[in-house]
Amino acid sequence: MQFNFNEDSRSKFKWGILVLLLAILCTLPLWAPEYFVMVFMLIFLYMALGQMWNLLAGYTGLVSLGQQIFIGLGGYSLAVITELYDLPMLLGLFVGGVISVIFALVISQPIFKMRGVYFTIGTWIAAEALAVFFSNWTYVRSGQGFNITASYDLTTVDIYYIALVVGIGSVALVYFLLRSRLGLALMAMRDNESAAETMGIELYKTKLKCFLISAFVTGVAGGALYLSIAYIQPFAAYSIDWTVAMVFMVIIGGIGTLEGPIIGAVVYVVLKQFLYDYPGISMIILGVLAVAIILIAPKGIMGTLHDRYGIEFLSARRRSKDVESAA
Amino acid sequence: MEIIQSVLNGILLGGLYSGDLVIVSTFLCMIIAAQVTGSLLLALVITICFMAVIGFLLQNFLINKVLDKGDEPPLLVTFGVSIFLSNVLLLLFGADARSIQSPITSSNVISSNLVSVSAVYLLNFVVAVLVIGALHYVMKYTYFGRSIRATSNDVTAAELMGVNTKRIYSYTMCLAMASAAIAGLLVGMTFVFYPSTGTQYLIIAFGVVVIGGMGSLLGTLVGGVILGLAQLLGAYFFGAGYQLLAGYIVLLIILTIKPEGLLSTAARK
Amino acid sequence: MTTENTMLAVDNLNVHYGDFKALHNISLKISSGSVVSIIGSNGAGKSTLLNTIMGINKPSDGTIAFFSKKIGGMPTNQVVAEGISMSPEGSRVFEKMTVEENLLMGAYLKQARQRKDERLEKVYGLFPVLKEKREQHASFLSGGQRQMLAIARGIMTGPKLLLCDEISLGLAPVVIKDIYQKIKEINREGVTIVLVEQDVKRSLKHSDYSYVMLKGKIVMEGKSSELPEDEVRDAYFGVNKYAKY
Amino acid sequence: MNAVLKVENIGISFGSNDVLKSLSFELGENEVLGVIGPNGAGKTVMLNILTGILKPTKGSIIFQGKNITDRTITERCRMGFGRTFQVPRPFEKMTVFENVIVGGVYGDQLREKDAKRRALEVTEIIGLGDKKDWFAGKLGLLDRKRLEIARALASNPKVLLFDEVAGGLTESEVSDILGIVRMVKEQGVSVVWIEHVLKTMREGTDRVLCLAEGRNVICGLPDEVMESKEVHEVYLGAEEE
Repeated sequence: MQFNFNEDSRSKFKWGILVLLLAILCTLPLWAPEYFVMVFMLIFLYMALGQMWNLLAGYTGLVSLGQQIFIGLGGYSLAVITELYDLPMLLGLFVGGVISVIFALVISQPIFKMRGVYFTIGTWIAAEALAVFFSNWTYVRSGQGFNITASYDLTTVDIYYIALVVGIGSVALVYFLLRSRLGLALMAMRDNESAAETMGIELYKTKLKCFLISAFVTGVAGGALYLSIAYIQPFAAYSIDWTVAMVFMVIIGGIGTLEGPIIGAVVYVVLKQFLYDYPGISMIILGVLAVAIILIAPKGIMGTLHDRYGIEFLSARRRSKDVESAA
Repeated sequence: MEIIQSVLNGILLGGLYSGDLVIVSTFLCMIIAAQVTGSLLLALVITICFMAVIGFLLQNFLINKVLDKGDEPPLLVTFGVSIFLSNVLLLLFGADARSIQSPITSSNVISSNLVSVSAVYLLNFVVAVLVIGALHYVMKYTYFGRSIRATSNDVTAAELMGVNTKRIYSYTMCLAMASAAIAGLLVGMTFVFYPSTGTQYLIIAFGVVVIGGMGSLLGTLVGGVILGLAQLLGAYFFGAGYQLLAGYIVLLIILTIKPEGLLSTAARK
Repeated sequence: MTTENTMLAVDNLNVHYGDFKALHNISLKISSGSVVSIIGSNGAGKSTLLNTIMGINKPSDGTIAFFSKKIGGMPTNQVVAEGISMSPEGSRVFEKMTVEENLLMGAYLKQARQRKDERLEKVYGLFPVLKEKREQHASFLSGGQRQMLAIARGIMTGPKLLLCDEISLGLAPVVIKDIYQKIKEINREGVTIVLVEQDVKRSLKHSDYSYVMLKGKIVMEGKSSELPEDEVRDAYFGVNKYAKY
Repeated sequence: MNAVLKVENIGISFGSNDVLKSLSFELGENEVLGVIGPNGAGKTVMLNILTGILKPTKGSIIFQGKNITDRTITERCRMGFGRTFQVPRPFEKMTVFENVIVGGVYGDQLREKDAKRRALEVTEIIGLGDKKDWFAGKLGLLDRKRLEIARALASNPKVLLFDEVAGGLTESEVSDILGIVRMVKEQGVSVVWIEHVLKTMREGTDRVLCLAEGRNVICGLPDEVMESKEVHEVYLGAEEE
């Protein structure tokens, strides 16, 4: 069939582009200037953060303002593992993810009892409480914090590859999640929670799974971020600014879409780097941009493109013809 | 005896916690006082007017436009604007810690071996009671206040009474910002503050409202007292560093067991 | 009906909810001082019609004229200021406010504020039970008392036209009788009344003129005393010659 | 009659307001039971109790001999309850096909591969075959209603609960829906169908139950019920003294 042939060649073309893109990104440090590599490293890390916030807010309706909890836990795990115990840096990243999951599991009990805006504020308060607690906890050197010396041995390129794995990994993770059984439930919940529930989807379980997944990835990404920052201190690690960045990225890019956080991360990081010497101004522009986008295109860049033109780059669609040809 | 002191301070502190965007007002107030008027009282009046106008504009031209687009857009617009404002402040004044100086900040009203009450805390308490009293009067006995309550109760029914509800939202924001301005001055006189301190007060303000039950003015006062007490008792038993932590934990516990607030009307279904 | 004393004229009104066309070419006239009833089963579009007159729903096309002033699409608060008031379906009193505060909300508009004392006295005279309970929260009222409060609140705005949406819904017969008695008194004082009802007999009995609605259309109209009841019933259920709608 | 579903004396009150006072009925195997009643009779509340959104303050619901009064929404769905909503709630940013897969995967615990195959069949028989890759948000009202029924059917239900599926449709669309209901019945599914277009009820149901003020007024064959004095009184009002 002519139509099918076209579809096939189009999807081959798409995969070709993706592979090419991946190849460019993998070899980036070989030919691009270091500054460029550093910008892309940040884009990947922020992309991972955005994907995870989007997984919560965009699909399960859990609008969290406390994702910095996991960034802080990830960063501190890295610092403690490498500074206090002299263990390998990669173990630090992994432990950061695991501790984040454990902490997420513990606070999920009380925090899932809160609904809507109460959940939002509850997560934020939990993060602030952690900040205060860490600034008083002598084991983590209280307010003084750590110099993460492990990162001194790493070049930007090393961190770039870690970031690449985390960033591309997070996109792939969400993509395959959406293509899995769980993804079906996630998309259904995003579109209409009460209808999803009457179709037999267990809202609580699904939300918990996403909360734990996002805790893990955010924890690892947090550790990787602190590899590049190299100094951790409680009020910066547990600052709401992290989540504010995630919110901006996702809102600008398009909430509840796979591509939104990617676009958002590029816009956010590039704008911040471009106005690096004027940090206040970049935040002011971001504030204005966010408000403008909500007023003009409340569904963000991708959401609007999708609504108007049906555009999707990374499609997790289940197409009926796949079954027809298989049957 | 120190416990009595803690409790007393807690009660006084509690009166302070109300309103949001507090720090913006603090800065405005401070800068106007220092560079324009030289008088704190006049600066306060100017700040109140300015904040009220900002509140009106924000609600009327931004938030009202996205009200019918779901729960998240209004929240995010508010968010965007507050990021905008706090960064403008950061740009103008830098990230250094500041405090508002006036003769009242360092004196005590009562000084004895048993109990001492600082003048600032007493002032906080008096002003808080006055503001809450005034708000209570407005809400209960004026057409404006009743229309706010009616709108929050049933928007359509309020419209049927001839109320322009979107306008009411704007005026309500005005009122909220004006009280934030007052709180801002008190915060500035009581504590050292930075542009980023706003977060902390936002959380505390929210906590007070949650504990008190949404929309109940007496509740606001009670909520403030509970939080203030929690903080001071936390500081008393575990050391000064744990003051905020104790408050946050109490808030989280209350949110978990009773998300609608402690004093919310039992009639709510 | 003569056109001179027409108070409200609805002409070719259409209303959509998304894809769903709720009202089809509705035209009707309400003359000053009369009691007009709009009869129909639920889903017929009666409440939509009232809500559109009040500006809660927006018409897709057609006009609504009140004393020949076009009010279609006007915001609700302005419609109220023009002199139309509604007791909404399910009363919708302000539960967190006292009875008297509810009534004072009715006197919110400037022109109503000036005459608030006089009107308070009037509605307390009409509904003495509200005076008894004036300091209580509206959430403590019974269904019938809530309905009375909703009507009284509507009168506080000083309307020329009062729209009553299902004021007998879920009430005991004795209470309904009482409320209809009051409606008659209100009408006698010069307020024009529109009753929206599911109950055919009651509507015909208490009104001068009736419209019957079916699936968003007006399928029958006439003087209430002259409408044959079994034909109203056919129209109401959409059977026999009304099945085509 | 072999009852799939037995509702025994259920009642619910919100504060002091008894919305349902006492309601009992049985739904037979392969039966279409219509439920009518004026506004405020408690029809939608009844439906919400059956699907588990609301907990009744008294009474019990027996499904295939098991008491399910305390079961959650999801459990009931997996036991074989499907429903449609008064205002359709399709998953708008998913395709028709994907919408129906959700029914198979979560409502009937199928593997995704089997759910896809079933989704193909169901979209075909419900008449959405040529729109199966459309985004559900782009569908018109009739197709949205079709989709809701298809989604529910894909979960292999024993009982389907229809909340005004014919509301807001034109005459010819209503006859489409009637055809679908007949087809659903042929699949061996029992149906509880709330509707206020009485004529449709007369044509599409086996029995009709009339509710008023939170209790059952009369239950019987459609023609009997529609002609009965009780129903006329409920709708047209009793003779006033």
